[in-house]
Amino acid sequence: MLYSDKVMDHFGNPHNVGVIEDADGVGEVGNPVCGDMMKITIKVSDDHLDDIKFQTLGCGAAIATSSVITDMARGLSLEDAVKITKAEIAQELDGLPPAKMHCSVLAADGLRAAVDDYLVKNGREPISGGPELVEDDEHGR
Amino acid sequence: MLYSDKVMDHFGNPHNVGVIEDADGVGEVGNPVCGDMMKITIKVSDDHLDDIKFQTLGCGAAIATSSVITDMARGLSLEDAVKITKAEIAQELDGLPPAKMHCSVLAADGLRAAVDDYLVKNGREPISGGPELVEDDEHGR
Amino acid sequence: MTERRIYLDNAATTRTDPRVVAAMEPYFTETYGNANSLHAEGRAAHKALEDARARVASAINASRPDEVLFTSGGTESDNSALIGLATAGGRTSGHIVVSAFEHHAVLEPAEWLGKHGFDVTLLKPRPNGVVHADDLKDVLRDDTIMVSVMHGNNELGTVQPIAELATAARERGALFHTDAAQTLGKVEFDVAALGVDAASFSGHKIYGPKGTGVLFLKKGLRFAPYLMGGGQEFRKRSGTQNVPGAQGFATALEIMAAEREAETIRLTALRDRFEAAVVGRLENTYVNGTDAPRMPHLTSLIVKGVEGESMLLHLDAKGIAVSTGSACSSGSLQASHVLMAIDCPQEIAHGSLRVSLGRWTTEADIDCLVDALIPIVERLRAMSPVYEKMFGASGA
Amino acid sequence: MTERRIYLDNAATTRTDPRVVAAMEPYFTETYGNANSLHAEGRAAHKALEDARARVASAINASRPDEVLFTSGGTESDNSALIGLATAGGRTSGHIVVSAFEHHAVLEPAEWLGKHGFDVTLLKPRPNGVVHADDLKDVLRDDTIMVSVMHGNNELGTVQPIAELATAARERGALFHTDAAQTLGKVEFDVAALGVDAASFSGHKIYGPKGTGVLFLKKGLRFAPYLMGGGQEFRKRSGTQNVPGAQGFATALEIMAAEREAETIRLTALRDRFEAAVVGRLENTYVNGTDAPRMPHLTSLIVKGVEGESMLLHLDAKGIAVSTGSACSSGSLQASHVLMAIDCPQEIAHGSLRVSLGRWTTEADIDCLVDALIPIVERLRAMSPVYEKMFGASGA
Ligand SMILES: Cc1ncc(COP(=O)(O)O)c(C=O)c1O
Ligand SMILES: Cc1ncc(COP(=O)(O)O)c(C=O)c1O
Repeated sequence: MLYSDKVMDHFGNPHNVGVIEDADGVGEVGNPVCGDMMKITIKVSDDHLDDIKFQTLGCGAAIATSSVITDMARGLSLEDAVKITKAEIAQELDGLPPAKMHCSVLAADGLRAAVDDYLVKNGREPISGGPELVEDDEHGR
Repeated sequence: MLYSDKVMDHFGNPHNVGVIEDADGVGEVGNPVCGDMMKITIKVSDDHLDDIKFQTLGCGAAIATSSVITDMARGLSLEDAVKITKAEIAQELDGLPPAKMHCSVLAADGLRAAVDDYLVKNGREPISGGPELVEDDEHGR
Repeated sequence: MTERRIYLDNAATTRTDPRVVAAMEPYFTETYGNANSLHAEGRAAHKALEDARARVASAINASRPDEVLFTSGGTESDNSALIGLATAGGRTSGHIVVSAFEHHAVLEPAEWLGKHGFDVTLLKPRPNGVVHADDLKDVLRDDTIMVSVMHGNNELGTVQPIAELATAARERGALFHTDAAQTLGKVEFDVAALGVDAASFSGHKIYGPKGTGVLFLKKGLRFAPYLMGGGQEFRKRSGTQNVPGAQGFATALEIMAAEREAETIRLTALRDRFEAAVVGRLENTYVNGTDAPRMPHLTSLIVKGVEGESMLLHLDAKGIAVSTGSACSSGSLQASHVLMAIDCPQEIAHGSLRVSLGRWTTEADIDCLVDALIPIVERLRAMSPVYEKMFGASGA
Repeated sequence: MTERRIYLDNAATTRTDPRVVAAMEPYFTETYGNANSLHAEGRAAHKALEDARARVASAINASRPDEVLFTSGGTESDNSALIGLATAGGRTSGHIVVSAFEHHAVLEPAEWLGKHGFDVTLLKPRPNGVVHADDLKDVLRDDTIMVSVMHGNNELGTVQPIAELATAARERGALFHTDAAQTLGKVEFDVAALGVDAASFSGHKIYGPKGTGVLFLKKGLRFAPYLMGGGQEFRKRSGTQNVPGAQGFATALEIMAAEREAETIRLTALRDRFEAAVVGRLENTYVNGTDAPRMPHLTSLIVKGVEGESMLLHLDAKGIAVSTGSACSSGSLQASHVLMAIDCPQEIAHGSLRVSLGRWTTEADIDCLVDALIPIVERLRAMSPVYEKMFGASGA
């Protein structure tokens, strides 16, 4: 199982680590039992992502996908942000080992949760349609 | 499967090879289908083995056991000659690989057959008691 | 790799000792015959093979050289022992006990047997990482045919009381196998004193060549060969024998034996130095199995609130090689089955780090590791969304 | 062995080419990591392993590198192919065809399958030493799941029409495996052109290291791993990978491929020279398989009225290494199962001699062999009690 150089770059020097103290939306996904936990905080203005930060407990792929999704999402409209797929995240990282594809799902889910949180807090309908479905065959083994 | 130096000596320079033309007794044992054939010719005087020669088609052990039994038997009384066992032959050769123990039986049987042939030709009872029994577990595999 | 590296993953594999490489060399290009051939080249190879066999037999105190079978590694030895002993003589049923924290090379054949008529019990070790003989006695049955418990656990470093376990098995008429891939050469291994019927060893864990192993199999046991064919290794393991490999294995084992006493002292001191430093300087960190007998060279660390692979990758970037969980389970999502077997809670099991010292490890290496590890853990904890919430109470 | 020796038993095993030894060397002491480890040492080992895999895949024209699985030898590859393909997905019955002159590494697993629910047909080769596709078609059935016919026979040197046989199997929905341990690198082997689903190779037959092998397994086939454990080799073959061995195998194969055309010409000429001389000068002597496609380097001689081992031992004393029957069956009383399969009468089958030339064989070696062999045969025939009676009619 080998990580691409891009994964290793993001893992070694992750972008946008931290918590936005006065965040407009917060997404928390994952489960310590699985070893992967992610928290995304966003600043929204004019339905666009003005700022985005993450905290992640997890493996190299979990951290790298978290980092890369913050880069990908910054500046996007909420609508476009929730459309980021696990495949796009993996591609942006020059691929992920099959056993680690679930990490890109975690990142996408974290972002959706943060956007939905913002919308619901503001009395609007959530738009993410819930967590992305994971096909079984991408679960390693 | 390794042969002792003694086996290799007898195989490389077998003793008493040949056929006694005016033999008193002839023993032929073995079966070309098994790959082992042996012929022993003996000269008898005063119920002792005066001379003994062999011809053998067979493996290294077949030739070495043939050679060594002619050495062992020369000069013995007929009675003592037929008592030579496969174990004694193997011992005289510093041992034989388990898969080759049957060759020492062939040599002993050849000698018995020659003695019996002499006795029967002279109107006497055979004394060898027939071929030595081979236990199964000595048959290699 | 031109930079200076610190290799602390000797439980995964070891560097082949140059003395072992030298010992193998003549058997590639000079004494290269097939050990089953009758001619001089074959006899020379045969002699080298039997010489290696006798040396291994003597090192483990086997009663005869032909109790030592050369295999392709620990995995083949384990598979052969489990399936070969269970199915010998056409047997198709019976009760088998294996410990729950065995290597997969034992667990998977046990599972295979479970699917093919046998009844398999997974025996849990105690939370200190040791399989207790009383616990074994509780699960032994009249129809138990075989017990397999590893000697040294590859993740925890804990050593099982093999003599006691083997006695318990024997008293109930069951055969006893132990996977000693991790302990060979590091902890005394005497097949007679331990009373085992079969034991598995691997060459590449003892500074020997990869692709070599040994199965000790007590004389007179019924056994169904696992690799079938030409009938080599006394008809118990087919395949043209790897003569350089056998010589390499024997030499590697002899070096281990000659250096064992001194190495035990040296490595234990290094390990203790590491453990004291890291537990002293890092909160929420502990070592598994500290109240159990352990191999001298292996530390199984639990660092709460971080994930093992992240520590591993950061250490690697600093030139230090360690592992997390067992090497083979990298890539699987589940926490290590070994840590689960000793009831390590899942949320902290992911923070396991295995540090395994070796022949060339120095005190400076250990100090480097500690100095590298601490800021890495602090950084990872700082970027965790839950560290404060879950573990913050206990200090910092 | 200080005297000058002439090694003509290259079908039993070969001397490891010094170029292969050199290629392995860095992977013992420098790039020594476990190919499954995540750290730099592991990644370097992984890279070396995958490099070797890609080179082997390209040499046999596999469509993807992961169709190449590294094993411990021809025996393991054969066992794994037969049992792994037959029992995949829990299958417990079906019809299997193997040729009657396979190596025991195929015959024994076939026999095992026969005892475990499968129906096994032994297909006889024709007396010229070739398995005919028409004969295969005659025994194929609707429930035939697998056919295994070797590429080059190790005793006779005859080459089977694998493409035709594989087509016949495929047309009836059966998988096709071939044991190509003897032909690899000597006869073109292109898995795509031949249309095989699986193929077995052995390193030590191609001037590579002992204890190495490859199983080619077409992508997408159901397969039950034979060695079970850590899940290496794409979960198809467990056990820490032998990286130096894999590099050695790949290098050995590349050398074979690069030199194959020239070697084929050179070895065929030497072989023909030997056969012409020996058949010309020795009565009651013939070569098996002369009207069949043969490997360039192997002569299977039948010398009537003598026993093979005796010839072998006398030649050995003169410094020449050859074999009789297959190396492994030395020590068995039965005539070779291969010669029986081609209806060679038992009383002459014992007089078989296998001469297999190699990379370092010279014309002088061949002439030496002929000059040594003739007086040996004459002497042995002279001391046979039956030679004149059985064969004397034909001259002398
Ligand atoms: C305890 C244990 N058993 C078995 C094995 C497998 O040995 P090998 O890699 O030689 O097949 C290993 C190492 O991977 C091990 O640590
Ligand atoms: C045709 C054939 N198949 C299989 C084998 C077994 O290969 P290995 O000795 O590498 O296990 C051999 C050689 O012994 C062989 O000649």
